[in-house]
Amino acid sequence: MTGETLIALALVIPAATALLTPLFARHPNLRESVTLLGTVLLFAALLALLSKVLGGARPALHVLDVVPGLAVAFAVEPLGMLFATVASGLWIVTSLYSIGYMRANHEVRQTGYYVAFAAAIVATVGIALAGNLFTLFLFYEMLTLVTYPLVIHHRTPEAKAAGRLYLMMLLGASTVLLLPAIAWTAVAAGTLDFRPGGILAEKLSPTALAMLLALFAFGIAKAALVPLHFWLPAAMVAPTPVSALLHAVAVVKAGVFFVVKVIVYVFGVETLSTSGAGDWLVFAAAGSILIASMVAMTRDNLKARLAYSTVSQLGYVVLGAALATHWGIVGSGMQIATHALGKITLFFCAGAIYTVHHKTEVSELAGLGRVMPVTFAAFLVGALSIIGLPPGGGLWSKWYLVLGALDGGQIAIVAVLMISSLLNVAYLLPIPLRAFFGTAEGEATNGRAAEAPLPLLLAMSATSLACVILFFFPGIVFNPLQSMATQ
Amino acid sequence: MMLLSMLAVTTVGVVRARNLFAVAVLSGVYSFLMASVLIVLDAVDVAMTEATVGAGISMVLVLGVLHLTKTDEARPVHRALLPLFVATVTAAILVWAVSALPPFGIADAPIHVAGPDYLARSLAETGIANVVTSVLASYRGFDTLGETVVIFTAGIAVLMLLKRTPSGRGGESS
Amino acid sequence: MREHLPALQVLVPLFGALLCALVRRPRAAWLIAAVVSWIVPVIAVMLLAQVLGTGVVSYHLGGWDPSIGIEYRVDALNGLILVLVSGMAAVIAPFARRSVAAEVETGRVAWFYTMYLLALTGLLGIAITGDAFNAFVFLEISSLSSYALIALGSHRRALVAAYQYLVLGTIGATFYVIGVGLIYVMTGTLNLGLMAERIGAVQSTRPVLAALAFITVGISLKLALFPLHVWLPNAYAYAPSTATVFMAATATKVAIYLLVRFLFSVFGVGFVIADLPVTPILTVFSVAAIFAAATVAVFQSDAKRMFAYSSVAQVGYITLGVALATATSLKGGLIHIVGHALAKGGLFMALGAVTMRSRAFDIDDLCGIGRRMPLTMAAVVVAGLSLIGVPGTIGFVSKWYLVVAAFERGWWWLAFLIVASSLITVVYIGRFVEAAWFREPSAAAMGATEAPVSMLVPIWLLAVATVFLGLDARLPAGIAEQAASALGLR
Amino acid sequence: MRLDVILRITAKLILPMMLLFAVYVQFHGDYGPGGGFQAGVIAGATVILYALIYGLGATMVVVPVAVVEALIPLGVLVYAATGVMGLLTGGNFLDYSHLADDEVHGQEWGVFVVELGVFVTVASTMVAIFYAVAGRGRR
Amino acid sequence: MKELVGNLAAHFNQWITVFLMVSGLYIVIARGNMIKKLIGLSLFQTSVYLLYISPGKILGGTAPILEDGVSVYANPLPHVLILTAIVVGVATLALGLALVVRINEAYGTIEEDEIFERDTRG
Repeated sequence: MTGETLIALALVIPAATALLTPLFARHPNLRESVTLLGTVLLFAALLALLSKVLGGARPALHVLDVVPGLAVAFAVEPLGMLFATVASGLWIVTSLYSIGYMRANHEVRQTGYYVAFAAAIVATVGIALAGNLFTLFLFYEMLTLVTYPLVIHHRTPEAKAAGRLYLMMLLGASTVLLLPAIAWTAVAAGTLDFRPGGILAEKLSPTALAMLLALFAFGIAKAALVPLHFWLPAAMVAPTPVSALLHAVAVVKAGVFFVVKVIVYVFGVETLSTSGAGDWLVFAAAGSILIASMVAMTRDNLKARLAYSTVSQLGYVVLGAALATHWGIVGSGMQIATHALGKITLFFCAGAIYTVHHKTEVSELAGLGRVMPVTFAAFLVGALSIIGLPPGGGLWSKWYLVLGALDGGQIAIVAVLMISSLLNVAYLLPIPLRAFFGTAEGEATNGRAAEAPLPLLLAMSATSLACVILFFFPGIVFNPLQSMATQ
Repeated sequence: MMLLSMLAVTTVGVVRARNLFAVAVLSGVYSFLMASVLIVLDAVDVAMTEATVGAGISMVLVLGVLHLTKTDEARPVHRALLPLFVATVTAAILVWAVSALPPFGIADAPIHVAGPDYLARSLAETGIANVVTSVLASYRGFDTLGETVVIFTAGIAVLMLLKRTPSGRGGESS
Repeated sequence: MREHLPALQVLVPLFGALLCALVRRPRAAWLIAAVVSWIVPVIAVMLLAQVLGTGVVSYHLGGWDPSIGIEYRVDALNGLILVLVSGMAAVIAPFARRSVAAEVETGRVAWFYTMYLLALTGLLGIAITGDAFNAFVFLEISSLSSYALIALGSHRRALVAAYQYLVLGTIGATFYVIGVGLIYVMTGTLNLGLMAERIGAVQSTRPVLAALAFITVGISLKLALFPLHVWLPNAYAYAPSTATVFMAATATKVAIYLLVRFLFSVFGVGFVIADLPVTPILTVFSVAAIFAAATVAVFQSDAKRMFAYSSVAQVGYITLGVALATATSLKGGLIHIVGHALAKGGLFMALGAVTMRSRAFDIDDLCGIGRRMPLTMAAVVVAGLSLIGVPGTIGFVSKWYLVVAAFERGWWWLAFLIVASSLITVVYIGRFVEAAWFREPSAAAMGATEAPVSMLVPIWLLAVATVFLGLDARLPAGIAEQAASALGLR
Repeated sequence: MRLDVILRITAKLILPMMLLFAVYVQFHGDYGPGGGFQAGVIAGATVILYALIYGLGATMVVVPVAVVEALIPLGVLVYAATGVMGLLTGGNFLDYSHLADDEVHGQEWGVFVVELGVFVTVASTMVAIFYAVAGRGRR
Repeated sequence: MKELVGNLAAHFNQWITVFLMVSGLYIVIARGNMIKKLIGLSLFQTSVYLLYISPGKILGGTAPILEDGVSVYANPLPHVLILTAIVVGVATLALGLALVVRINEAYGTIEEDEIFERDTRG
């Protein structure tokens, strides 16, 4: 199959899933099997595409021109390919997990849930493979809109409040800051296409570049750069699988991916490093990392703590890109992948704990580890990976980020990375440790089934395993990124 | 000039009078004066129409409606500053503009020189001596069609508003 | 027959109106209106094709030369408007049958369609004519019929709304006539083309400048440019749904066309934009309209009023496109004319369907209506997204051009104002959508059932059109491009 | 009562003359001031006067409502149809030149018919409005 | 000052025209009585007639009805336009008055202030 067809398939398959699911609303088993089929097919298609890309091919697909200058077009490059593959791979796992979770918790509106989920994947793939700013923006907004119903899934007042915040922050930032940024780019560069080496070279003064970068960095609120991060903790009211895939992987990664993409293919690493227009962003990201980590320590609600940890981890990605050095880019690319695997594991565990024991607060977990060992083992692995300790793949992304910082001569940043790793240790490790060795005040198990249902266990062990694999074979992620960054 | 001044006076009367009957009658007077002014200006057709319409139809209509409603105007409660302002601004612009128009009655104003030469061609092309009629019905016949449609519109509109239709009358609901 | 298309464009609806007035049976009247509404767009499209193919089409009524008679003149600009107006009429026709039957008492239905067709005649006449005074006559035809249509609303406020519109509309029309008169006295012609030729000689004389002022103000009254919009909200809110849909989708657009025609063709871009401060003035009013009206819309409790105020705001975007007076900005303006006609038409149709099914107007009474009328409300969501300007809808395309035009001029602050304003749109659209979809159904909503097919089809036609044109706007953009270059904009 | 009699008799004398005058204004429009519109107004006024004197009922017998309301569009129809005739006889819309064998007479004919159309619409509209208002009055 | 007087002489009727127009406009905006408003409106429209007709006049000319021995006529075009304008004016007036009748029936008044206040009371 040609690259064009594969790209088309990668968009059509999840779309078809979204459209077919409602037809089987009456028969849950059929409905879920449709979803699973879609996930697997998509993953296969993306793997096929990945193999082409690793083979050096750069497939592209031009769909249509809205008007001259605004084209819906796709162009595959390693970073996006990586992002798409990770997302779709995790979609399989998450769907598996969802089935167990939604049924165990007797959630309402399951059909709508699966439809919106598939639609979100369409948007994510679109973002990952977009060939120009307009296409990327198109799917970026689509992602916001289709995930809104998932956020307000429970229709409770706080869910609606969170939903409103979610919409207003994401749409608001993207229309008020991002759209002008894109228009400005169009006027300045005369094109919106992503080109290796960027399209803005010699087009704008350093100050203008810095301003434009600011518009992008804050306009892409999905990147949750402090202070535009409030929507993320709020979005945690959604069912856990949603938090897991969308708000630990798809949505937020779409944000940081957008930032990296803009820095690499619109500004161009050269232009940015020579003009020094990215320096301020380095420090903004560093600040974001530290602040979010500190807030995370103060949160007792497990999902909230994980959310803030996400915010800080996203900071790494932006930071790496903002450094505008070879290793920085590689590091942030790897961070996207490793953090995705690590964080989704953690959310799976959180969901499992809630499903079985209806516990949501960290303080309630003491002693629970002895009841559900598998869950907390997985949690431990995920945590280690995120902190950047063996045997977690996170180690490598941190490593390359440090290299990037050193290349950029930013000693201060190296220090920041160290400190924040310590903070990570401080707010993540206690959870499994107390679970294993702490003593439960009162009865921890409330006498019910000890370990999580099978689908959940499968899901979390799969992802945690992936973390370990990435530790031993980082090349899977490293090589494509290396090839991209050396362009 | 005399007539024009009288026109002005009548207008003041219209503005000031509070009894609507008086206002109606005054506006009738106004129309007659206007008509005579128009005659002086050689616009006989217009004068005739203005007389029949302004002093005829309009007044009848107003009086008829007054018969259905009340006849005294209440004192406006709110201050009339904004209207005064709007009126003065409009007046200023207009005076500023018209005082630069070609002087009254000269033969070489643009509309006579550059304007269409109906007078020369009317008889030859339409055989109609009253040029107003020929322009009205032929040269700019489409305007007049539009004008007739306007009457038609107004007529149906008024019927629609005022005619009592016992709803669901057999012939119409069918 | 082909060479008579311009005349037929206006005659077909006119004869339709006459027939409606003669046969007084509601069903027959609707049939006539429908047939007419389906013929006119065909004519319009043929005309536009002719224009795009072989250039400007000129038709001499009565066979008299434009200098002494009346001329019909179609170019890319009003060709587009003709297609839009007649196309909307065609879409509205099927919707009208049930809606009018439900809202207008049987004895008056035939007259309703007479008025409706007369309004259509008037608007088409304004759009197609090349004669300043003829434009006034047809302006009055459309206005008088609109007043009557509004007055047919079920609530007594409809009468007052109609009266206010009548007074203001007449003032506007009279202002327009004064302006035209001044130009006529200075140039000795009423033909727009000849005016354009001769006005250069006298363009800086006081009467002509005053004429510009009077015409602009007069038309602004008709197109409801803030703060001359006071008549519009009540008129839209209390008129019968079909009338609201038609006016919202077409009336203001035609007025805007007339303004563009005078500013750019008659007075000329060089004069108006280069020598006079038209751009800043019009920009200020447009931006004021966008923000003020949108903000007011947020606080409306009546759904129809809310969208009426939104119309005032949306008109602001269009006039903004006119004000900036670059090829890009005018493209944005013209595409927004199309986009807004589609979106607002769809929204008001949906509201009309809701009114028919639930008899409710208040947003609070419409809670949970989405459960009962899912298809209708889904269309509302789509149209709403287009109003907001979400990428993938035509609303985005026009906004994009406006923002780009602002940047091209270096007015980055204006670009930010434009995008910021769409946030207010998010608020009131979101408010309505959330009420309709995510709240517990109210009593009125529970009683409602899904709209009939005859309404769903037109509603969805428009909704789909907003998305389709949002993904492929090359056709309108191309026509707008031609129009802009024909007007001498760069 | 006697007043009433006098009124009726004078009316008997005046009304025909008014109609006559209307007709004169109508046809003399080509050579002197006047035309369809003015004539229509006078004719309409005649009917209204008749109604004022002999009562609405009697008038509605002479000039039935249905007829009046039908005449309003008919007048316009006459006008527009004349235009279409021009279109069918090979000219443009409203081009009367080909209505008769030579152009000038064609124009004269066209103008004549068109003015007739105006007359009909104007007169009938006035009467119709009067009927409507009067019908409103008697409640 | 002198040229002002000269101007006044040359444009006297236009100045009057302006006065009529503006007073008509003033009535429309300032007054609350709906019938009075309409009368003002027709005043406003009527005054426009002069604006059109006056420039058409040529001193020493006659009405544009062709006859032998006369060479100077007034310009007929403005007359035609104004004939149309008059008709439009009366049509508007009729429609407006019809509305007023209905409003009077619905509200029992034709004073705008009272109507608004009755509406706000519901």
